[in-house]
Amino acid sequence: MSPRGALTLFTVLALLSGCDDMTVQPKAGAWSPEATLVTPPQDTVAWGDAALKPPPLTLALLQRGQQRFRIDCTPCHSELGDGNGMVVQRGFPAPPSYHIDRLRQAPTQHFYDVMTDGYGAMYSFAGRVSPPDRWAIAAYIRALQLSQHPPATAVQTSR
Amino acid sequence: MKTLVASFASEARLVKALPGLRPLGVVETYTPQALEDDRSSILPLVVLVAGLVGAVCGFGMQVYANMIGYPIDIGGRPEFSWPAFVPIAFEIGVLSAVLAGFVGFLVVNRLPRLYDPVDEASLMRGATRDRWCVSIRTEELDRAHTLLRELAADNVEELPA
Amino acid sequence: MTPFDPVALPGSNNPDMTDHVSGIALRANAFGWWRIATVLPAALTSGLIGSILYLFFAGVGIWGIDWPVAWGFAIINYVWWIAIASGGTFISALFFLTRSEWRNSINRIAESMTLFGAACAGIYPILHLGRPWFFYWLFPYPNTMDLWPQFRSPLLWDFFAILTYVTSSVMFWYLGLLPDLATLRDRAPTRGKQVVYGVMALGFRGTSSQWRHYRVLYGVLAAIMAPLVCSVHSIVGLDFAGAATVGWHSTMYPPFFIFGAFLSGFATVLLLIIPMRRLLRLERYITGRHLDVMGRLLLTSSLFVGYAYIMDAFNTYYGGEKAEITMFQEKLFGYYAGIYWATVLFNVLLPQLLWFAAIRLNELVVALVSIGVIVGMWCERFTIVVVSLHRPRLPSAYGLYHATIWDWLTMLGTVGFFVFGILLVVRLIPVISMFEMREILAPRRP
Amino acid sequence: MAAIFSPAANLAAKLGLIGAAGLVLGGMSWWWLWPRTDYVRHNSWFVEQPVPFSHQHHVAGLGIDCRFCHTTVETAGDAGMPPTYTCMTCHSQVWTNAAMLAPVRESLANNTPIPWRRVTDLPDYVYFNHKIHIAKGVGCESCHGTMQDMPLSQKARSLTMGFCLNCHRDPAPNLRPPEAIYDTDWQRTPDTPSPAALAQQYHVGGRTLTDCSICHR
Repeated sequence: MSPRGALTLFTVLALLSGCDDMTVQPKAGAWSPEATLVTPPQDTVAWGDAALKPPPLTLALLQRGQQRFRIDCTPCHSELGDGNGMVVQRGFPAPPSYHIDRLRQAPTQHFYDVMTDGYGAMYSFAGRVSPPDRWAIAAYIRALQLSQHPPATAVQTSR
Repeated sequence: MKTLVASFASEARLVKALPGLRPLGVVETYTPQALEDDRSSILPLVVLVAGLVGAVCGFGMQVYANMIGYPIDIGGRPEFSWPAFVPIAFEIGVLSAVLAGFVGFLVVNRLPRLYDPVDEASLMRGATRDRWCVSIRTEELDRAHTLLRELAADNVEELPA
Repeated sequence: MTPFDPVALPGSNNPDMTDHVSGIALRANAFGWWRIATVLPAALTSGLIGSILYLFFAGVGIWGIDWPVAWGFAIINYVWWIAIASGGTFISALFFLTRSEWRNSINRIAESMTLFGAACAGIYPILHLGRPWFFYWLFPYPNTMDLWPQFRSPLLWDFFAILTYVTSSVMFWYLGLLPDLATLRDRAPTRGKQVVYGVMALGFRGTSSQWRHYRVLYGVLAAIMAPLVCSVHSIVGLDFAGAATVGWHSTMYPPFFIFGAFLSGFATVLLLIIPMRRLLRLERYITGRHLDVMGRLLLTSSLFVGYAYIMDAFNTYYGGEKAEITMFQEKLFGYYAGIYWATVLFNVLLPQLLWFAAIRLNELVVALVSIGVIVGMWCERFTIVVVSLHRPRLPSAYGLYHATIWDWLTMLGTVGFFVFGILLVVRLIPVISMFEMREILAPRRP
Repeated sequence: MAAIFSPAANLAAKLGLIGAAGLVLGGMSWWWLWPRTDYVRHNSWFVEQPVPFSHQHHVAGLGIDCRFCHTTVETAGDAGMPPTYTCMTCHSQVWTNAAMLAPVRESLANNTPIPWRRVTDLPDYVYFNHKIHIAKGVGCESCHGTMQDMPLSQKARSLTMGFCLNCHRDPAPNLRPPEAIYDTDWQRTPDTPSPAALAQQYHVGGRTLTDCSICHR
């Protein structure tokens, strides 16, 4: 190899080696295919996903429920819970309003189960909403129902 | 205006001839060795100032880096750990001094000057070996020739105008 | 040939000297011996390029370094070369300041040695970085990381020291070359050489103003170079002394390293001038006086180094720290003891021959002693780096170091590169500083 | 014998020197500027995606909260890339025949993830945790820009180390009240607590934020 050729090769290799700058390393990121393709074994529940007993009703629980409701539920159910959210206005089949008798009389567990398993056109939210948050949202739905249909005694008291 | 180039066989003769030649016009010497010269040079001052400025800037840079730019605890040392800043300040000072000296040398001598009219004289080729040359830019050509002959110049060459 | 020779033999004169020295550089064809001598260095330099390429491709794992000895050949050779380089500046700058006339005929060699020694040295720390292509991170430039180099570390001081030293050496060397380049320009036989040397001479014509500024500047730069070279090698010593490693953490290191620089630098200059004065017919200008002076200097610096070795042992046992003593015993009697004793033999005992004037003037023996010293200095660096690291404070971390073929290729490659560079200097520029020799040959007398 | 050089050589030498100086200065400016350009940092680059997802439509148009899709942003280091299942929550009913969404339907049918390409990517030697930034009051917009205005996602900030350090050295001006973290239109109002008050409320600040090991672990 001529000296000039060697110099060229040297320069090219030196410059090329600069490309290997460790910004990309052979390790699995949170969403590399190896990580996302892991499916949980049968009959197992992800950590923290086990069914819970309903927690005691507190103001903090309701506030948490309101926050999560506005994230995960309002696109369809709307902030009022009347089933006329933005996505429904764009063509998604309207869910029933929370303020119908069937749902007012349904046990709280019903809302929890719908979030866990889905219902009708509604997909399961088990992967997005953790069990404690499901209870919080369920509690908030109860509060929504109450807000649209207050018992006469409560109205009087507040006066 | 004409330019003459004359060469002398020794330093002594050239030095002896110079006072007589100076009244003729612009006189410049070209010698293989430095002539005795009592005039001073500005370069030591340039080197000193550049060195001091470089050292102060180098020190300032380190102080800035460690106290303002990115103060970070290294082995519990204080942010203003000035003794550790001295070596680099010294090195930067020396670097600027040397570079300033070299650049200053080029500037004060208007170098690089690859071509100069005196190069046309073939006598000049010896000026870097053993000839002690002098160039005289003068109106009084004849007097210069006579004077050079009197002063025992080895060769005299007249530059084409 | 006697120690009382003048620095240029009687009968020398300026025109002859100029013709002879510039004639070497301006030869149309290289000497036969030159062509033969370049073959091996050129091959070794190719080996160096090859091993560097492979290093870039494969990483520093191809070397023998590992825990606990993470500083292997790269650092050994770096310190070895920079010491050799420093020796040249001592001769060209320090002895310029002392107005030692003998220095005028060998300072060009010494400075060229400095240049190529420093170039060889500078390669190593960069290769030693895990990712050499990021070496510029050592430089404080306005980067997008908002980061600064670690200014409190001797290793960074070293970067600045080497940067300054290499730049200043090039400047000093080139400035010293200007009048000689002008001579070559005016004496060049071919148009090509006239143009090349003419451009390099920048238009230096020896006018009164040029000479006036030139002499002043040369003196000032010499006065700067002398402390600079001391700072450079002290900082190299601090690279070691700054670490809390057994055997390194000593205030003696900076002067100890400077002693070593004297020793190896003088030895290398001797090794270069002895064959050169014969091959280039320079006996007239490099005389018995030079050999005698250099021999004395070599002997003196060897005594300095010997003193450092004794102090090293004394401090260890007087200090009484267990880890230090363990490491030192290992140095004397352990796995690498042979290298330590070679150090003592080559650096301290062998140069004692130079007490005798007859030996100082025997070129063959002096050359052999010089080679011994150069090898001995390498052994000293090996002992410092490897022996200290292979016996750290924790016995669980003990380990050995062995160089690989790539270590050796790189090391021999830099030796080849160095010799190649010196041969190029011999071929292309005056090996003797002609304008400074004129001062000796025609002293300025009233 | 004539001179070696012609008078033009002097001009050539001067031009050469000026050229060399210009080259050095130009090189230095280039070195300073080049890494800061949007081109090098890939700022405002549109990345070709399997599906041309519009944050503008989903966030600004429909008012969907960031956390509807990026579910783990409050609880984990990574913000969480939504699985196809999340897309199909709506698109099982809406735009069911759109050709644009074919890869989404395929993905669900074949149980293979959609190969989204990273837009906001940090080097692998940087440790970044969304959870702590959210918990300490840093809004999404600070690093991701105005996602609600992007019909196609693009990188909005340089994300150089200098960018990170700029905030880590003085985080207070970039902090928001908890309720404003996901607010895409949030502006500081007179009622907003001062930066210093927010920093105190979140217990943020101090030299440790610029320790090497905060980001390189």
